[in-house]
Amino acid sequence: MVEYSKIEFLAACASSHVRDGENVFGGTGLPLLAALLAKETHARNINLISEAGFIDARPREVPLSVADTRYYLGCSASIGLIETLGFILQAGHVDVGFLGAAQIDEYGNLNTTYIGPYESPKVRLPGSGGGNDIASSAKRLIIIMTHDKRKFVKQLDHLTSPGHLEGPGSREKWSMVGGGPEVVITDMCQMDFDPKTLKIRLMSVHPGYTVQNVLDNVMFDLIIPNDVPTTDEPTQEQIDVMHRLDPHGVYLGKGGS
Amino acid sequence: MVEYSKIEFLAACASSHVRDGENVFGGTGLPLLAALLAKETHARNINLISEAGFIDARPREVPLSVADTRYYLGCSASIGLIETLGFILQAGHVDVGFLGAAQIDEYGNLNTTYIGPYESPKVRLPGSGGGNDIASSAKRLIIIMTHDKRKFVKQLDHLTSPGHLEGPGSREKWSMVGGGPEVVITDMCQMDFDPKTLKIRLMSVHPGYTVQNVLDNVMFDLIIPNDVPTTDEPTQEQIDVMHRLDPHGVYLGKGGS
Amino acid sequence: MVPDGSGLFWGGFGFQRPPIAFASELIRQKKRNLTIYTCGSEVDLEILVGAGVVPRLEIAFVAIEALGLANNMRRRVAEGKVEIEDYSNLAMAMRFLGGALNVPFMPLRSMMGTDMVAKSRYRGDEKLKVIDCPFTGEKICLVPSIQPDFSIIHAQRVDMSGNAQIDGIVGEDLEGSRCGKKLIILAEELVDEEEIRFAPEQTKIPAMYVDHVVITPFAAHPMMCHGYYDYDLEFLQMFHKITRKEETWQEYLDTYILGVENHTAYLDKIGWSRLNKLKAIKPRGY
Amino acid sequence: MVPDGSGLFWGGFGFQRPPIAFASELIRQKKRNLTIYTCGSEVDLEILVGAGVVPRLEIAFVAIEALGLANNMRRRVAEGKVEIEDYSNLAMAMRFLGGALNVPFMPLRSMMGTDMVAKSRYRGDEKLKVIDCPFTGEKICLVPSIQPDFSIIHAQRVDMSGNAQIDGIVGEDLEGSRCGKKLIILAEELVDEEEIRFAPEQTKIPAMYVDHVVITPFAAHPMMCHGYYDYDLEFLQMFHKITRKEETWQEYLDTYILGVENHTAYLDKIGWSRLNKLKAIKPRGY
Repeated sequence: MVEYSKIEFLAACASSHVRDGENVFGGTGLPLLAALLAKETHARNINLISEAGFIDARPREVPLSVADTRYYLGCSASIGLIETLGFILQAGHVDVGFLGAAQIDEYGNLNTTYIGPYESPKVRLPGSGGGNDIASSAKRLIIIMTHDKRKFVKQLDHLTSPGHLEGPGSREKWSMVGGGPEVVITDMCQMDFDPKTLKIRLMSVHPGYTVQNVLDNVMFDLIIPNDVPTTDEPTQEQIDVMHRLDPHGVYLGKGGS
Repeated sequence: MVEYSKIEFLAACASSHVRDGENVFGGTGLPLLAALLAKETHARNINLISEAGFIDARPREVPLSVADTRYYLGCSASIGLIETLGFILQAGHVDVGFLGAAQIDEYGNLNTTYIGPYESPKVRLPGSGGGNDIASSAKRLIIIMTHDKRKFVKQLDHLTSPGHLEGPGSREKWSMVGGGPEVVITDMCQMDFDPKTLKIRLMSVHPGYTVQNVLDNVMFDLIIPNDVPTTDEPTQEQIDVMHRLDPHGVYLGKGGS
Repeated sequence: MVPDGSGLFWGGFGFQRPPIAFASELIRQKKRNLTIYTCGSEVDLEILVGAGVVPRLEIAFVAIEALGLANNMRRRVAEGKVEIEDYSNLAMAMRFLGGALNVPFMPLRSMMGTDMVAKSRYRGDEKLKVIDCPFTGEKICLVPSIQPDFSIIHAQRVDMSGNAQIDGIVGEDLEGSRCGKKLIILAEELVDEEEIRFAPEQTKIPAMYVDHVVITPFAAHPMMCHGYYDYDLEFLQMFHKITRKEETWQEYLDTYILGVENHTAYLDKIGWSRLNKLKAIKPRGY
Repeated sequence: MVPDGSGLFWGGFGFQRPPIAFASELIRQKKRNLTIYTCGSEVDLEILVGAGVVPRLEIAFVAIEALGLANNMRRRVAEGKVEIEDYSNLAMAMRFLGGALNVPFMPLRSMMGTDMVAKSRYRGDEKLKVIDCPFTGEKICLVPSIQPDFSIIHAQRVDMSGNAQIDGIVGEDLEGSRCGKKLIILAEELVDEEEIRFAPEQTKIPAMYVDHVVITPFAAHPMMCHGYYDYDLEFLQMFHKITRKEETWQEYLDTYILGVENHTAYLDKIGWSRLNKLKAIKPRGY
């Protein structure tokens, strides 16, 4: 049996949503690990783009920053931010973007800016970065989060990046280039969106968790289909590749598994 | 005595209006020859810019095109059009621009697009190119033309590039970045602009011409000051430098002098 | 590949990297009703409008620069066979930048106060708009972005996957290559992927934008390609002279464009000893 | 050189070429009330807000990316001592592009529908405007251009006249370097003019824009400078840890910033054997 940590499960699961040949926005952290894992396994021909300016990147080690020189080695072009976020992303060339968040609501809207009221924030988070741009313009959005009741909220403290906003028609109202969130992956389950209401819907539950576990950790009414399968486990190859990509355990956590 | 052709006189005269250390938009043709002549004589530290993207150019031979590779050799930066016309020119960094025209009116407005009515033009000229941009945004504009009655007209067939438009306040109305035309140089005379009315005013007459010659070749009321000096002649050094810069006589005409 | 009626961003600037081989091929294939978008082009536009391929252009400039007026263009405009919607160079470059950014317009400070604002050939209200800036209140000119059917770009080298490198000035080709719905690259040579990835900063056009690549040596003749060959001044002067009259232009058209099967045959006709003399000397690049 | 109350475009992106030596010097000179404009910065913003130099920022991002939240920023915001006007990365880059182009605004398709449009920290109506496009009728977001008092850029090399070359990614430094009223360059090394003019395409910032140059080796430590040195991961982790508490941050401030006379003394304190180990290996660049 394959041994894996929660983080490894999450990364492996996220990577399975990347299709070969796609233009993928990498970022850093877990999303980047997922994208790199996909590139090293089932999706060797993805075009990995870092918003800082690297195109078709092939980093040998996992970069710690979107601007890390590790992104440069072997990339086919090294340009700038207007190129990646403007010419590529805003023009609709990005197939998949990855985002994390501190809070998500039932339409997949994301908060990465403030916890607490805007007027007197309790916690300043990183902010949008390229997140809002990616959420606005990537064709598909994969959201990765650790599962926690305080993160799956009915009302965001701050709406940083658009999911499906207020539901059907919302993104069209703002002529958004991208299609919005497609899947939300946590260490507990996978969720997608009900095509009619564009609200979050349970898709599969990870081994060791139940539907009830998920429901206990969501503060809105999660749509539960009749049939909720168990998520596939990572393969040994995936675990090995991740350990090779992140030898210092920066993303995977010290100790690896 | 120095021997020179009309064209050589024109180029030498134009070059005298370039001051050392300035950012100069070169173009091609006579304006470029004038700028290069200045750089080789009294204004060695001008920053010669070609709108195609060359910055601080030091061509050894005269380029035939704003994009000629002759502009590249020894330049300090090679970028693009948005850089030169946008970041540099539109942002107000260009001290002097040179323009020629097929027609000019008494406010220094220029036509480089059509002869004849817009609806059924008799002659298609080159068009604006970067001319309108230069006329809009360069701090000072030096206009170089061969002198001909049909070129100094009361009413342009087409207003391509702004001079002082309709006089005082006109450029301010459109928030123009640059100061507009400062001097008009022909093979017959030099003209500047009356500060009050912003209309063309005779400044000096070239050796061999009279004020009456000039008046006979202008179709609007040219302002004539009480004192009209004779323009300085080119030096032998200037003639020699021009012949070296344009050995094939592309700009100077076959035969040189 | 390019259907009649298409709109094309046309790459190159002045004497540098004009895709003349592509223009000749469009003529041989008897394309009609193409619209050209570019800041300025020279020999390529002359042959395209001379041959009746292009009745409409949105450009800032046409001439053979130092050599003089564009004679074919002058005749075709006087005949009423060609319509030009006039913009300035910066305006066109901003229209391509806006197209590349996928926003509907871009602001600029040129053109105001002139007939380029007052008069329109065929776009009418859609040529541009002068507005009061919502932030500062000052006048500002908005030009509509362009996303044409095709972008045609001439680059120095490409690899198998389509990464294209341009040396020397790029003019408006960065923005222009990204604004078209499809991108066709003419390249002087095919190089190994390793060579591209060794100098990724020279990859002005990443493969992800590229739809088709044609390896075409001397694609710009009689114009120049930085680092590869100089312009053919004698030929250029001959070209400019023959375009003064319709008869001599038609002779040229029959001889150098319609009378040759393809670009290789054109180069053979020009003669390789002549072409080899044009080859660039390093490091000067021409 | 930088008066209290100035606005600064702040160069570098993520771990790459942040002008940290300049931030430390601003702190040593006890500057106050500076406003920072940048897409995102990390250690530099942490020390600037931690030391009370910068009460206002217009940014898209602050964190130590992979390492976690910006602790000093978090504390200062919670204390009400720092205000951030939030934009997205593209929005900030477009604001710099607009400033460089000297137009009052730029259009973009992000931010709409979110609290970045609905809420403003201090710019109010001047934060942005969502309009109906006068050409297409669709919604489009206009962001105001920025032309700050200074642009601060960290480059790999300059020549005596100020031509600055940047290797690797440029982030938003091209636009940022051109948008400021004055431009200060921190460079890792001074090179001969010939070297610059041999590769003019690498001159990302021509001398004509440059007002002041400071030759500052290891200006980005503990972050990286492409082709020159890698980040100092151990130091960075230490830094991130000490910023969690005000007391340990104050100790750091006293030791590594206020307690050293200048950048050279800082480097001596870090130790040259440690710094030399960070030096980049060719051709990988880190």
